Amino acid sequence: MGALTWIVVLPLLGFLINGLAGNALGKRFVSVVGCGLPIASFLIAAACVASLLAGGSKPLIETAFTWAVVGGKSFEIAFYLDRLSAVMVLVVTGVGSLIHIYSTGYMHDDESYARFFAYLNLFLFFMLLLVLGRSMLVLFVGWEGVGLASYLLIGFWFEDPEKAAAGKKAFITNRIGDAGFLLGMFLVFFAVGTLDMDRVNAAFAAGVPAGVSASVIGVLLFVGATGKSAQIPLHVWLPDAMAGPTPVSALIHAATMVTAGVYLVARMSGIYVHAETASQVVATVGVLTAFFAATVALVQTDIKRVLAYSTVSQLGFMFLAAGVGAYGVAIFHVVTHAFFKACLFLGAGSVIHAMSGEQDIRRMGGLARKIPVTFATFAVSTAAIAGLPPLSGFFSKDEILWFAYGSVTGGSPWLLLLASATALLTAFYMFRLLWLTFFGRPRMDEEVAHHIHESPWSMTGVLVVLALLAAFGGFFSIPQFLEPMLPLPAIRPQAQSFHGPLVWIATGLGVGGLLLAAYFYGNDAVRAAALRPGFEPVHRLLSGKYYIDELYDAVLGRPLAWISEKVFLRIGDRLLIDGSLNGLAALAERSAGRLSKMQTGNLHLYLFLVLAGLVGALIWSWRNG
Amino acid sequence: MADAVLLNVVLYLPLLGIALIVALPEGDDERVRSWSFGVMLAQFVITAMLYLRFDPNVAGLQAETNLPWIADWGVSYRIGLDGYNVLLVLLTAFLGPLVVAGAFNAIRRDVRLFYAMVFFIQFAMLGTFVAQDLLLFYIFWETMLIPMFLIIGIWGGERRIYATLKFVLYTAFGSILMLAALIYLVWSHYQATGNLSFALADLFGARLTLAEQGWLLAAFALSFAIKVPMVPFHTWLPDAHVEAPTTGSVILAGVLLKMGTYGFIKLGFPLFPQAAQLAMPAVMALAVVSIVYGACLALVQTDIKKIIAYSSISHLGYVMLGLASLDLIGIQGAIIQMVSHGLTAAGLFLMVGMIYERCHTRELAAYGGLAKALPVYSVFFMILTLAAIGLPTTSGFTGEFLVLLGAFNAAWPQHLAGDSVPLVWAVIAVSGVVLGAMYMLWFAQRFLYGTTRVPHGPVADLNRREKLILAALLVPVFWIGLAPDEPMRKTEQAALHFQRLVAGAQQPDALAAAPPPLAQRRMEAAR
Amino acid sequence: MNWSVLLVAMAPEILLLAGLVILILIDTFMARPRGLLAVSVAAVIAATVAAAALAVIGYAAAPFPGHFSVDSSAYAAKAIVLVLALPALLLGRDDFRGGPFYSLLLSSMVGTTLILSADSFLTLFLGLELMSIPVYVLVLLAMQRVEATEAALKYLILGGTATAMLLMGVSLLFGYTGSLSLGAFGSLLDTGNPMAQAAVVLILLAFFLKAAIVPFHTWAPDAYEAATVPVTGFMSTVIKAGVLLAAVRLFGVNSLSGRLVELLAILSLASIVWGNLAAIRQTSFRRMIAYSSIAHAGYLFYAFLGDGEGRFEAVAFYALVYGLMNMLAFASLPAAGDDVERDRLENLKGYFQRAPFAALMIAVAMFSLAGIPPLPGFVAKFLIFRNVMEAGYTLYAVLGLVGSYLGIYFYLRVLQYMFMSPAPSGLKPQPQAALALGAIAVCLVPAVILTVYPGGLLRGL
Amino acid sequence: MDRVQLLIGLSIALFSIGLLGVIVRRNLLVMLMCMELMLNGVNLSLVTFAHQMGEAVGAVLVFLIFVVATAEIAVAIPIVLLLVERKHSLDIGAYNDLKG
Repeated sequence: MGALTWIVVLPLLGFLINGLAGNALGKRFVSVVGCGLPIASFLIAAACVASLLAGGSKPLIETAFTWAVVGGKSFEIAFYLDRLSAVMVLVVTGVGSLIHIYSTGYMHDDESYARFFAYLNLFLFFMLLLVLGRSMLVLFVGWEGVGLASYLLIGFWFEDPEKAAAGKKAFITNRIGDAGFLLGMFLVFFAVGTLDMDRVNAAFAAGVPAGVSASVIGVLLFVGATGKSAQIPLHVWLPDAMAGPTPVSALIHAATMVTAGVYLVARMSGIYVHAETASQVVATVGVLTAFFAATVALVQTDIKRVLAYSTVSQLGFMFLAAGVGAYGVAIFHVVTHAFFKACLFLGAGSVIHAMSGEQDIRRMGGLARKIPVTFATFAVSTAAIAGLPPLSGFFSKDEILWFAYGSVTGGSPWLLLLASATALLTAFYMFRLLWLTFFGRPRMDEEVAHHIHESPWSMTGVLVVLALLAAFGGFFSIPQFLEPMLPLPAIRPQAQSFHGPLVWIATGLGVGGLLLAAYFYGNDAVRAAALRPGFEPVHRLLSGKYYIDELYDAVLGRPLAWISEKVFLRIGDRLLIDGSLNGLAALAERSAGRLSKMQTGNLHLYLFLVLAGLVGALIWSWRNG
Repeated sequence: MADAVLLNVVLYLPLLGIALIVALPEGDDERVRSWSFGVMLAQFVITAMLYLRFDPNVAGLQAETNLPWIADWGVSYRIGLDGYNVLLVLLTAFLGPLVVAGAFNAIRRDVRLFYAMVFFIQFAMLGTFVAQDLLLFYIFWETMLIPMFLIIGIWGGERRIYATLKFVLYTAFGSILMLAALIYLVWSHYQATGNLSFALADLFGARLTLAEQGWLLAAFALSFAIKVPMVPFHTWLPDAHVEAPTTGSVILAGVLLKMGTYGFIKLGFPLFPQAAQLAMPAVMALAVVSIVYGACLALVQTDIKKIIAYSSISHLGYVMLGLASLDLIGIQGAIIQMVSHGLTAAGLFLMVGMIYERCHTRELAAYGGLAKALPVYSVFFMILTLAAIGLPTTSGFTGEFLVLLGAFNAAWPQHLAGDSVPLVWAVIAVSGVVLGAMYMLWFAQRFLYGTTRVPHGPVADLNRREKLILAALLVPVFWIGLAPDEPMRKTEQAALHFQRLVAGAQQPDALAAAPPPLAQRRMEAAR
Repeated sequence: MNWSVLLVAMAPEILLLAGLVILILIDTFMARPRGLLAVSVAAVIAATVAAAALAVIGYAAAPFPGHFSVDSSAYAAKAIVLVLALPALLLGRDDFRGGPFYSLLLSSMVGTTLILSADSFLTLFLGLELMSIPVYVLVLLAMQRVEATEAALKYLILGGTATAMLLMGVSLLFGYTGSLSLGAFGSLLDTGNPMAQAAVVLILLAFFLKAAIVPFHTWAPDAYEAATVPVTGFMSTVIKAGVLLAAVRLFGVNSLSGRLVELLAILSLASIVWGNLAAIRQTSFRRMIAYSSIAHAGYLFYAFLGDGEGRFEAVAFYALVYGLMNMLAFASLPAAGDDVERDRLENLKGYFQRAPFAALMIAVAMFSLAGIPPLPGFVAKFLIFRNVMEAGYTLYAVLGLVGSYLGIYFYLRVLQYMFMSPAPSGLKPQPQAALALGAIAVCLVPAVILTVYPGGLLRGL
Repeated sequence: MDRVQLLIGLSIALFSIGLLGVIVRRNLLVMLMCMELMLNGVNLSLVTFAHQMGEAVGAVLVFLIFVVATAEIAVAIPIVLLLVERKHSLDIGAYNDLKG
């Protein structure tokens, strides 16, 4: 087995060990296995990336085994490492390892400690399949696998029906996306005859194969992406997914899994460059999602939900970038977002930990002094996501805005407009969150307040590392790193001159958001409260998340149940099919009764039948005989 | 030669088993159980040997026995292994021991008769799969009714009489027409070629007019469709499953339903290729309807067994879709899906039986949060559920993925050629994976998660026997899921053969022009 | 006339007659007659062996040219009916104390064997009557229940009518052809002449009446129900087989045509459907079997649609299997004291618990009668419909098969009673009588052989 | 019309009358007589034909018929006696205990 295979397999081992024998082995051992193996695969990954770069970035390919050969077409389980997957694999294993370490502290008192780490490792395994797979098939295996892992982890505390339901919702929503993904994959297979993505891109680079349209494929694959990456209209599962333990939210629903969609688009860029319509769809959906989610985030009161919607919103940014052809930038934002959002979630986790389970920011406040480390890291990350220079978020977001406006492939002012508005909102609601949580006077009740304490080093340490990454991650320019394989689009001539001003605009948006938040939520948010009545309907609409869940339930959920129950079961099965069959049976029974009644026992009747038969037969035989 | 002997041994071991347990003294149930298990195990081992010795590169029959049986009518005792049946034979033999072991606790009444019947049905099913002579096939096919009738009727639940009669009468009706059809087929083949033979090999490509092919295919297809079952011939299945004892359900879902799909792939379509080609759109439509219909109905069931029963309808829809695609990948996928469904459905029914033995109810509403009360049980249940809805790395995925890929591969060119109907069906079928996830997870959630509710609880978690059964069941599930290459190579020749026969046959107007003598004589008779 | 030829050719008949004479002598001269069963069984077995042997060596002769001739198929037919008579004899003892039963049964057998090698209507008529008249007596002889006399009367009157019809037909035929040979009948089949038509129809209907084809079936249910088990068995198997095989001999190899086909097909189909449906509601086992036998008469006459060659094979095989299975069922019935009791279908409830083996035997019989493989009943049915199909009557074949489908339900009902219903209270397990076990063996062994290797017999036929 | 046809007509008439008699009459004994009548009709026709074409065999059959008819009656009378002894009636309508 080669190195790449080991990267993937190690977490699987962790899953097997902890899953099968975890409870027997004891927490210490579980932690060692659960964290050690991911770290190991991170190190191997780093080594591989090093050798990749040393080897003039010629992709490393490693074939594990042949899955199946049908009609001469072979499906192979192969791993593929190029610069793109290098970035992803480092993020996944790196951030993944950190979050594992964090979890040893966070989940320390949970009775299913081993199960938790087993699931986390399982997730890592599938996620690595996803980013390292050479063939779309492998990618899909990972794709569904991470879905499974997130299903299991969201429903980790399954005694609570709410949480279990959230897991189910996530899985099914993802499945809807997967259906699109499958179709797209089939179409690719039909067009190219292979699912190896490097081959596919190569084939499309030579021009779109006959019989298929790049845009159709692009849209279908993007449907898959919307499912995984919670874009409109399939975004509904992500906020509910916050039911899972916080490290899970950080790892799966912020840093890694949800960005799989972006990775897919970037990975399939060979197709998207030919797919103008598809790209426009991606960009539009992205920016709309970003804006929409940001507005919802304005009014959320659950600390994790705010972060969840901000995640949705940030993912929108990434798709915006990908949609306008700046795949490298999209990946850039994936990375920075992984840093600061992971930090934010873990910070939130630390807060919740400190608040002994409380998640409602209306009952927080004034935590800054009580849990300084958490506060500091949280603040840094907030600034990063708000896009304040020189933090990582600033760089990636700036580039996104720039290409959204300037890219020759689909860049346009209104994209910029919406994106900027979103950026402003982002800054606003993030600082709102910061204020309500850490400043002002404490709003929690006494004995909660009494218990507040800083988290153990295993958690705070991780927070610090992530905060540093969130702060300085932006200086490593991923777009240039990916340039060789994911060239950035050219800039529209009339936009050339606009870059300078845009930097200031971006900065201004961030600062503006900060100031607004400070203004409204400074000294115990009285101004916000004063504003409240005027915006009542808007507020209700937003806190109702635009009632999209209710809409889906009314349009899809209930009709389906109704048709199945009333039409298919009652009318179809019972009435039509069984009804007619039972009817026939009853008919047979009745005629049976009649026939036995004809046997009256009267000899005259018998003889008469004989006569009738005789005469009838004779006449019949004489008929024009 | 040796293989031929082995195959016969495999086929007749069940009868030996019957003899053994009948020879045992009355009331010694323990020994009956253990001996039955032993015989089944031996059968599986031999079958496994046969499977390993099966040469994937040979197109024709292997381990063939061919003796005259009713020589006067060209009926021969002809059995053998080929790509069509090798996996199914293995599956049947594999499930045998598990079925027997699974019933150790459940069956307490008339134990000897029970195991005798299990052996009997095992014999019939294996015979159906290995038979290479039309009449022999039909005989085994029908024989299966007898033990199943008794198994459901004697050891079944409340409405067992209704269920078992429904099952037999449903199935027998199809078979009657099939009998008429096969006589007609053989006789007209005789008229055309002067060779009176029931051997399948001879009957492929019999000279028939399109009209005749249509009628005969309809007759065959009806009986197969009832067995599969395809909507709208499916209503016997839920009743049979619900009323049957666990063993009955397992056999039913594990192997018996496959006889229907096997009939289609081995006889129905290849015997009447031209008609089959014309019928394919309809078959495809019915298949997709079955997928969706079954899934929807599974969504609204309150009886655990019914949920799985309807899900079977849905999953076998995929098999039919794969066959109807006439695409090599689809056909291969169909065969894999047969096996996969056999494993997962059998496993799920076994697990339902295990919980039923403990809690004495199948009402879903009565359960909840088993994951807390019965962790081991829940893990196995979850795995099987996910395998059933085709999660990657499990056999279910391999089957569904290949079927859908094949269907799409076949449909897209037609779409380009201007006929988008197949494409629409294929797309609907793909969306079926969502429905699958919906009902299965909805089921799992009600069953395993939420607040713990265990009727007649607290109950013990799985014991060693049960764990072993399920573990054994999971081995092939993951084997086919992770490395389907090996089994698929064994079936490839068959898939090619099927494709060549059905897809390859071109519509001959020459045949239609000159109807064979029998057709004329039939017209006379009708006049 | 050459006596040795006569002795050899008529060996079965002669052996039966010898047995008959001995029986009568014993009956007359012994105070307390004993060994009747032994003698009659010996005679029948001897006759069977003789017939079978002669059939196998393919002996053929015409001791009475134009009236009585034998060939291997005739011997095969005789062997079949004789085999079927054995279980009836064995079952008879418990119901019939004393002699008449055996002598009557044997004389009826003589008649049956006679018609199976008749060449002229003289012999045929003689044989038929010799076959029937003792049965009229047998029906009421057991005196197990009061209705027996009524049944006997009905049977006799309708039987007499059949005879009269047969004779009328014969005389017309004689008037048309001036000969009484069966060959003459064959030549009449496709003449348009009304008189000839009438003759054919009359004779055919007479056979229908004897074989209980709708609408001439009415006597069967009553007679079968009132007669005791062995007699019912005898009527439903030996008599039926005899009549049908005689009919085969009558029609020879001439294939039917025109109106006659429709007449035959429609009436047979009617009896298949009628019998199978009417059987559903029955509460008396024998009455149910009666209706089923009406249906089976339908199948048997269906065989005549087929071409001449296959006809004998089909009818012989079917009659044998059907007879064996009927007898098997009768032999396995619970041996309740009272005849009415024994006849009640309800009594079979929970029978498997009381007498597993007997229950299984009945199950075998029922599945076989329903024509479900692998039991020989299926091969028999297959054979018939194959012939019909081969003759080109696809439509009739399909209809017949669908009609046979109707029959499955009531056979299954018997199984449901035996295996799936709790036993009514107050029934204790009774062991099967030794003789019944013997009868079962006589039926079961050939049945098993026919299941495993039907090809053997079919090649012989 | 010549003698043969006359006789045949007569015989068929006899047969039909017999058949009808069996069917319509309620009295057991009369029914039996009617059966005899049928047979006699047959006999007449047989004799006629035999005479017409000078074939003895037809006449031979007549004798057989006589014998058989006697035998049948010999069986029938005791049955009738048994019935009458049970229900004291010769009316066939009284005897329909077996039905269904």
